[in-house]
Amino acid sequence: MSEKIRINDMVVRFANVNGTGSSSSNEIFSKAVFRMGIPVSPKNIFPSNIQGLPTWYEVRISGKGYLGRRDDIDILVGINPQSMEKDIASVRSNGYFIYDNTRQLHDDMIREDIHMIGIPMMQLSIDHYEVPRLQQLFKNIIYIGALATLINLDLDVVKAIISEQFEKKPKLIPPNHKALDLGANWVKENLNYPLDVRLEHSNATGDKIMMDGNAATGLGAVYAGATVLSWYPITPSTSVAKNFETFAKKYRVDPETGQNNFAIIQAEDELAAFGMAMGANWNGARAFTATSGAGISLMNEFIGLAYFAEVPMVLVNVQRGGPSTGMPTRTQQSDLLPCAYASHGDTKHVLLLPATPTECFDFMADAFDLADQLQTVVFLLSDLDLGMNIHMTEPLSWDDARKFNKGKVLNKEELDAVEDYGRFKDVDGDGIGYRVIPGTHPSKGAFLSRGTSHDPYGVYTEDGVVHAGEIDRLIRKFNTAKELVPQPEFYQKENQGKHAIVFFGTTTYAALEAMDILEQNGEPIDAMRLRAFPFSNIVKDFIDAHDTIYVIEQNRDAQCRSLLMIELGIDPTKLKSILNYDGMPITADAILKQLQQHLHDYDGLQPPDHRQNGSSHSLKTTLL
Amino acid sequence: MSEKIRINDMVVRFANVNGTGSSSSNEIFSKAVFRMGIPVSPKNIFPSNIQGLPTWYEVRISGKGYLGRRDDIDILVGINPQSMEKDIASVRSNGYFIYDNTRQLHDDMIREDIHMIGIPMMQLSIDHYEVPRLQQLFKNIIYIGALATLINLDLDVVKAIISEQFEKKPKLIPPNHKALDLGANWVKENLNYPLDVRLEHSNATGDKIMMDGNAATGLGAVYAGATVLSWYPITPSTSVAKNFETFAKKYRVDPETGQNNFAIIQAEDELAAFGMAMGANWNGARAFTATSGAGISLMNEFIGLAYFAEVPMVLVNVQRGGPSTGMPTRTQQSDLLPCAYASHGDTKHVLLLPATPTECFDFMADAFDLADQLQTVVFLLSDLDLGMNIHMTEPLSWDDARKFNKGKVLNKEELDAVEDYGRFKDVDGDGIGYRVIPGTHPSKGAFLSRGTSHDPYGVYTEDGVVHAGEIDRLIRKFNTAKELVPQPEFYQKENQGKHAIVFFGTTTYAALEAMDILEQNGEPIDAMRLRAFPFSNIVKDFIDAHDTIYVIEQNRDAQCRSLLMIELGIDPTKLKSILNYDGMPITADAILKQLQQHLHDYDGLQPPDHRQNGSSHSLKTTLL
Amino acid sequence: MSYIKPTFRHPSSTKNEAGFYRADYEGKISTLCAGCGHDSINASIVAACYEMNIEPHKVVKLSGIGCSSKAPAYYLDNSHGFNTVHGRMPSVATGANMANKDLTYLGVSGDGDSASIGIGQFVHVSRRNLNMVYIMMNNGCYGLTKGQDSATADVGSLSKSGSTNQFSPIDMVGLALELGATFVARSFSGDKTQLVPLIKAAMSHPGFAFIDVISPCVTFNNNKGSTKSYDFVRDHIEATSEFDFVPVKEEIAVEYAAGSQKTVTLHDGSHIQLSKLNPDWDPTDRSSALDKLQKAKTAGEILTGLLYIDPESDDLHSMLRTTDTPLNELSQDVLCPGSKILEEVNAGLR
Amino acid sequence: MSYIKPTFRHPSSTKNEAGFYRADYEGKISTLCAGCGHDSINASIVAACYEMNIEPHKVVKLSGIGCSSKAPAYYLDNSHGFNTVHGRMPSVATGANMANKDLTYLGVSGDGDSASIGIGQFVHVSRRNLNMVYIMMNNGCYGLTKGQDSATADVGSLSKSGSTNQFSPIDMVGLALELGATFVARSFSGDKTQLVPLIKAAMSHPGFAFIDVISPCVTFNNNKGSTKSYDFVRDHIEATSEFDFVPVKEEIAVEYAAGSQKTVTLHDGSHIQLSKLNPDWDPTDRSSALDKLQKAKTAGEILTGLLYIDPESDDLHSMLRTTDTPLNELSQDVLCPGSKILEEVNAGLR
Ligand SMILES: Cc1ncc(C[n+]2csc(CCOP(=O)(O)OP(=O)(O)O)c2C)c(N)n1
Ligand SMILES: Cc1ncc(C[n+]2csc(CCOP(=O)(O)OP(=O)(O)O)c2C)c(N)n1
Ligand code: SF4
Ligand code: SF4
Ligand SMILES: [Mg+2]
Ligand SMILES: [Mg+2]
Repeated sequence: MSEKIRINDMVVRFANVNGTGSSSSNEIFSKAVFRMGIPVSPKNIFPSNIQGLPTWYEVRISGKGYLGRRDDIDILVGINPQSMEKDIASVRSNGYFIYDNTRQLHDDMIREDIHMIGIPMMQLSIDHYEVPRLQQLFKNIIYIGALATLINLDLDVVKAIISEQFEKKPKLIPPNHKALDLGANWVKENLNYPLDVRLEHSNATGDKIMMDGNAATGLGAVYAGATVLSWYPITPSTSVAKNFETFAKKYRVDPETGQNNFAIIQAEDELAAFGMAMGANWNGARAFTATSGAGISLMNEFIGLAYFAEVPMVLVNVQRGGPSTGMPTRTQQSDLLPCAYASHGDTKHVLLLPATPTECFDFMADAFDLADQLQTVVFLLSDLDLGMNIHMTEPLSWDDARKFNKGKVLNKEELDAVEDYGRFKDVDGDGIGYRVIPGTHPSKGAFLSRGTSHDPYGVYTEDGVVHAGEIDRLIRKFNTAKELVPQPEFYQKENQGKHAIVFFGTTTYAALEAMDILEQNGEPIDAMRLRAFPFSNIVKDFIDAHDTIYVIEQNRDAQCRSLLMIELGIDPTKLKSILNYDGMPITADAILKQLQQHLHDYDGLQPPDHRQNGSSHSLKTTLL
Repeated sequence: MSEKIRINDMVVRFANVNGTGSSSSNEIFSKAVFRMGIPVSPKNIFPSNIQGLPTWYEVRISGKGYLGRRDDIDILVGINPQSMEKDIASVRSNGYFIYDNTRQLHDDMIREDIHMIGIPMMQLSIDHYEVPRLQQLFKNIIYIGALATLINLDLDVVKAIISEQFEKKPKLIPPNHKALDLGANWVKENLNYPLDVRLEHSNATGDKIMMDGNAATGLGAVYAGATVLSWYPITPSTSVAKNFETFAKKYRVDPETGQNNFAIIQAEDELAAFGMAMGANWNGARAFTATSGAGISLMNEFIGLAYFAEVPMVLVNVQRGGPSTGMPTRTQQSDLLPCAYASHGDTKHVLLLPATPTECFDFMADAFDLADQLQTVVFLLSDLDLGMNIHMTEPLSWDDARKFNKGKVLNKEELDAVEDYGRFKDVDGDGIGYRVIPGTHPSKGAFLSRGTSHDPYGVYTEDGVVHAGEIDRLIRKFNTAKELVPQPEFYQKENQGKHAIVFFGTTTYAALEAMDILEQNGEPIDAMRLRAFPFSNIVKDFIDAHDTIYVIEQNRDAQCRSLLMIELGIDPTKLKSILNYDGMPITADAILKQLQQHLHDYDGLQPPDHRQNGSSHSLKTTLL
Repeated sequence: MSYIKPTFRHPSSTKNEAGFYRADYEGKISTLCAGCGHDSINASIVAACYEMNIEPHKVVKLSGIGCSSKAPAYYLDNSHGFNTVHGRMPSVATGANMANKDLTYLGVSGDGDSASIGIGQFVHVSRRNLNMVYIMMNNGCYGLTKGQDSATADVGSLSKSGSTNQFSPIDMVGLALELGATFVARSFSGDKTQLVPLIKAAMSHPGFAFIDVISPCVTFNNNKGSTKSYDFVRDHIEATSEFDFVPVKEEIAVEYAAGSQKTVTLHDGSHIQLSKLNPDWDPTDRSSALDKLQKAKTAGEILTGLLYIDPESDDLHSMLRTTDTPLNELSQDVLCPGSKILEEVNAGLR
Repeated sequence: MSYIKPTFRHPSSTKNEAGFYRADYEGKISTLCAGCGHDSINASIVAACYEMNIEPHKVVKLSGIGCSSKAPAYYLDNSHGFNTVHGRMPSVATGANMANKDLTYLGVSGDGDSASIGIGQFVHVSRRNLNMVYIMMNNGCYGLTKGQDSATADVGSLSKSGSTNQFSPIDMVGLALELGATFVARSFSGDKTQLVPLIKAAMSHPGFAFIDVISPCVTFNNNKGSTKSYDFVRDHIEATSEFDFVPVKEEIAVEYAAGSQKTVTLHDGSHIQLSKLNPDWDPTDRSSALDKLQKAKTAGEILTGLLYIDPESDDLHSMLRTTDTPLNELSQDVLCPGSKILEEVNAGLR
């Protein structure tokens, strides 16, 4: 039952009950690993519930810098009796199960092929703290202390983090430090340590930061000059709004007057949230909303209005598991197609597809420029994994020389110089007309925005040919968008073979790891990361340059593959799917496995059977 | 300026002001032509307005039975000064412009290459009727009388129709007959008649009927046993609800108690309309809603719920011109993709695509069976042209031996016999579980329907693999649907060539006419009419059997073509588009012209330039 | 037949204090039915803006969808406007107002637009006390979709489709009062003497100002008529089951003194009973307003006038403490924290 | 930590008149926070149904989305239910009810679900007088999304995110009264002596019966606490800016006599003032109810009890004159006019 020592390469999973304060201590653990210079990638797997249900916190630690999930769990810290049986089963052979032995473990639970490590966590807490609710809180710190000792996590680093966290409540620091020591000391006194899987200080994190995507998105909006946010609470997008509020209160309150250089409205629903942000954008401010799941469906009517009335609009969609209310606390990329063509009638929208919190920041700032330039709805398509988990990511940067690009807006003087102003006249041939902000000019440039058919002057028409001309112009504008949006990223100097993988957003980590493994196996594969829709010619060229494209995405219906067919006219038989839609971020393993299957028996039409992560998932083969 | 005599082959267009009572008299005209045994196809081209704006009523009369539009107008009855200039311009060379010369026509208006026929319509009316509002009403009948004489429309037939129409208000008959005679006699006394384009009694209408699609849809729902209708007014679907109400009041009131065997609720909006109908279906009644345009967008959240909670639901979408509020009184087929994949997350829905009022009736009845069998949302995708215009169509028929197919529903006894009931257990391998209607059994079979993830028993789960298994089952169910839905229609005994056209719904008339012309030219083309989504293997086989497929549809984005690619994996380069989206029904001419263009210079990706009807439409070439 | 309908162009060509002619406040020629109450309201809006000396381009016009919501096209052609979607005007108005607190926001809506699909936004915009004028052109029916009952239609009224309305009407004035709206009034479309000052007062009110304006629909109003010739037309319509004939009618104008009552005969011969608040009515007492309203209802009267105003009204901007400069005018310097701050942020995340 | 929480299984094992044990009315083990007011209401629902001798399968449970809307899982396991989407329960209830008038429709919702996103459906279901019980579990916040203010939150209350609510709360009881609802009541989650009879009365009422139940959220209630240890926890939460710790709390139970008042201390030490209607209160007078409500509000009291009932209430089915047989039981014979009629229809269309 012993194996060779593994350094900075493990998956630790905490199994807790939600509402017991565990996720903050588990996050301290992740941060401490990061502070040791070791790349780390935590995933908070929480229920759609406030208290009492199982919740997990999974931490991938990888000296090589792999930030995707990995399936085999090395260490499971199992605090939750409800899920314990499953938790124990989920540990890899020879792995470690750490539990609270304040109450004895039932014999049935014992697995011979793993290490079962009992620590009297609750007992220690009861012995040292009086108030029951504090006993519970500190138990969470106690197990961190114990684990730290077991895997060589630097306790001083953990303590420093706690001190920083409670900087403004210093009286909380000593009891927390004490709890850490309680756990650490108990291990030192009672167990062999460190384990075979363990940590070592490293410098593999560079100048990277740890941040969640929703915080980065909220901050990006502040940097982009957004002044109006209207929103309605929904997981997992709520924290975009919360973060915008936090940052705005920090950086946008007039120091002299104490007045706010921003306005945030919690709307009565998502329809109103969209309407408000759209109204503000229409009136020349920068405004946005953020939503998820059902919120997108509810906004469909308004999305069509913004599209056809050509109002700039930024809409953050932090995707969760669908369909319907679905898995609200799990991740998916299943709103691609519904967002690309949201609303009835013929519509097409711009989607930005960030893969890291840094890109959330950058793309959010870009989104406002693009919305203003293109006078249309720009979606930032994030997801729960990206938005709510903290990620090791490039530091944020801002070029102070950068100027907000407000697109084609005429001021009074410019308007005076225009002969025959028409809101939708395509004078530049790019499909984009000139806006005038209300209040600009006493006698020129006013128009009545509308969702009904209009001519190039914005005047109501029932002339179908004029209408068709206007919606043709919208296609022209969409073509303009192709070159303005973030272009794809490539990972090879030049194309190396006939096969390639295509991915976007949060499948990136696992895709990069899979590529690395393939490369190590002497089978390097070309790769392209999509960063926006519509797709530019570069995307088409890359696909044309390969015989087979494996599109990796986290939805059932291969939505990105559909978009590639529809918009670029790619032959479907050339586009093969690697899918995952069990709500958990995809693993490199799952990618490699499906790739393997494809190479053997793929019919080109329907995705292959194995569409979820994990070897232990005995999903029965479905007859697609 | 004279040409050879043309019998039973003309396009007559009436140009009126809306709110003046013209459309009822124009409809009388159409019906009279039909009664003469001549195929006729009227289109009411009305504004989104109640009074005072231009409205047209265009009647295609074709002894050959062509029911599509044709562009060259032979006779224009121009009653509307607002549109007169355009109206005169729209008449084909050598055609006829008939106008009210009570006020003299301006010299500018006169076209030398057409016949300008002035008739003192208003003067005749003023001379014979006292009350101003009646003068206006009878003017409409006067011009029908005049026109009848000019083209040999049988005046007795017209009179008979009027007598029937006013059967319950007999005092209205004589003044209307008198008005007819006034017009007819004035022509007889003052003009040469008949014109070179004229009518002759025929027997080309067989046992056909004249009916609008929305009436047929409403009646279909009555026949299918729908008992609950919840709806919200919106053009052009409003008359589906109105007709259901009319028919239900006729056929569904208990003769003894006077009580209603139905319930109709005008909801507060489309969200509520959907929710009500869904709730009724969930509770074992047959229920539906009907909407258009924005209504579909607003229902997106609920559509996803019905999909994932697997509640039978019938949703009629009478499509209008999009995007947004768009052209609410014009026709398009631009909700195909938005309906097929409505709602966030991965969803797929069943669409029925009727082409005639008869099919509206049949498919509406089928829709309820399919919804119950498949336990999902079934869309009836009609459009304004089909729904609101009267069409010459096959008589309606109903097999009295037909039994409502309520799908898999367990009653108390069946439930007692089931060992381990689970709402979503796929015991038959077709992806469809067994429903239990509330109230069935005191202790078995109850479940809590939900939009959140659930296991096969309907119990809430956050296990992603279970969730993935359930949404895989939904794909299995969707595959089951393929063979249950109406199958495509073919027009050739066997395939004749490498090219084929594919169409559906209201492009059918024009497509058939185009085929006829091609056949006459010795270039017959294969054809398939799609009647439902998802597409069955028959659809794929037909496409596979041809090199090039021309997909004819009335939207900008070639939505049906997209569905064919996505669902059948057809190579996009093989699918070429013939499009029209100016809000008017497509013409055979437009189809032939685009076909011609394709044969020359089509790149396979984007639709060709000429995407609207009509040679006079000088739409500037867009840079797609 | 609106194209022969006289426009509102007033003979007077006097400039107002802001330097504008009355014509500068007018819009496109109306395409509403001749005699439609909504057009009378449009005229009052023009008059009020002219008299208020508002610069036309400092007004933002908003609406939803309906005959009433087409109105913004028919006044203030030099103002920007947004004809939004059905029932959602308030949210767009809210956002627009947030972007620029210095303009005047004038929303119009119908009773279908406000009391059915839009009731949620109505409730919440009034709760937020958004600084805007909200005129509901109330005809008890859905004009544009051809006469269905709206939620403000009276019990037992017969819509043109022949079915009797069974549901008790929503009194939007009562609702606004219950919701804490800070300016609540009612008037009649044809009563310009009352309506113009009300609109002016509403525009001056620093918060949400709601005016319910009874505005007869000449085409689809909900009561059986009585005049002979009208019956003939109705017979015609019933027989053809086409509502495609709209006889040309005249605007209904009324004038009556404060404190008095007035019976108004609608186009189809039916009557409504208007009752104007006394000149000495104290409009700052919400519960007496509710009470008075209740009593008028019981008496079958439609109470008109300014029922309630909160003189201390705090609008949404003051609740949110937004800066005095319109948000859409703030410069990048003020808005963007810049790269140095970002370095600090990064540092905090390591 | 609900899995160790006792269920509602009552020691009594007496059958009721319908032949069911109390346990037959229970549901799955609750996953709400320990001490959540919603669970107290669930217990009252179980009690009421048991005492009413309702057959469990003759009840349909409905809800929207929220902690409160999860409740149907925790009672009446032998009843069908529909956990719909956020704010749209009333429409689904309306349809279900139309399909089968013979079942009892019991809807629960939250204040977010009802007063924000769902206010439109609330207004209209009450206007239609749908025969259903509508219980709003009112905690003044959005529990499930972690404590944002709802539209019923009191002015000035501090939500856990730290911002002060500026908007005046919507009083759903006042609104329902203004809208003409036919049964309007309010209670407190922990007051079973009052709540159980109210639920029973509501179930007996042949129309829309609304009960606003104040139901403290132990986790995100909106007031600053005072007990020492609680402060410590709050500090902890503020510092980590994670609301992931929910101390286990006890249900708040209260009992007080009709006509009396009661101060209730919430979990965080803050207080609310309940005031129970007198036993001789006449609940058939809508305007005195409105008046009484207004006065209690001014006095800072939360009025509880059955404020108003219309004993002559006509529900939607009677307004629509639907047949006595549930629509979902009508046979094809009755529903389908058959081929002969169709021939007549065809004939009329030639
Ligand atoms: C989402 C949506 N549903 C339905 C419609 C159709 N529609 C247009 S106007 C209208 C009702 C208008 O009634 P009201 O607001 O009272 O205005 P009025 O025409 O009576 O002035 C409706 C239902 C629409 N445009 N959008
Ligand atoms: C359309 C939509 N928007 C937002 C959400 C997210 N959401 C879930 S519950 C909830 C609020 C619940 O508040 P309330 O109804 O008061 O219930 P409570 O949890 O307080 O009992 C929200 C906003 C959702 N599920 N659906
Ligand atoms: S239909 Fe009625 S509301 Fe609409 S314009 Fe005509 S009169 Fe006015
Ligand atoms: S968060 Fe509040 S409302 Fe939700 S279960 Fe917990 S205590 Fe109840
Ligand atoms: Mg109206
Ligand atoms: Mg709540």
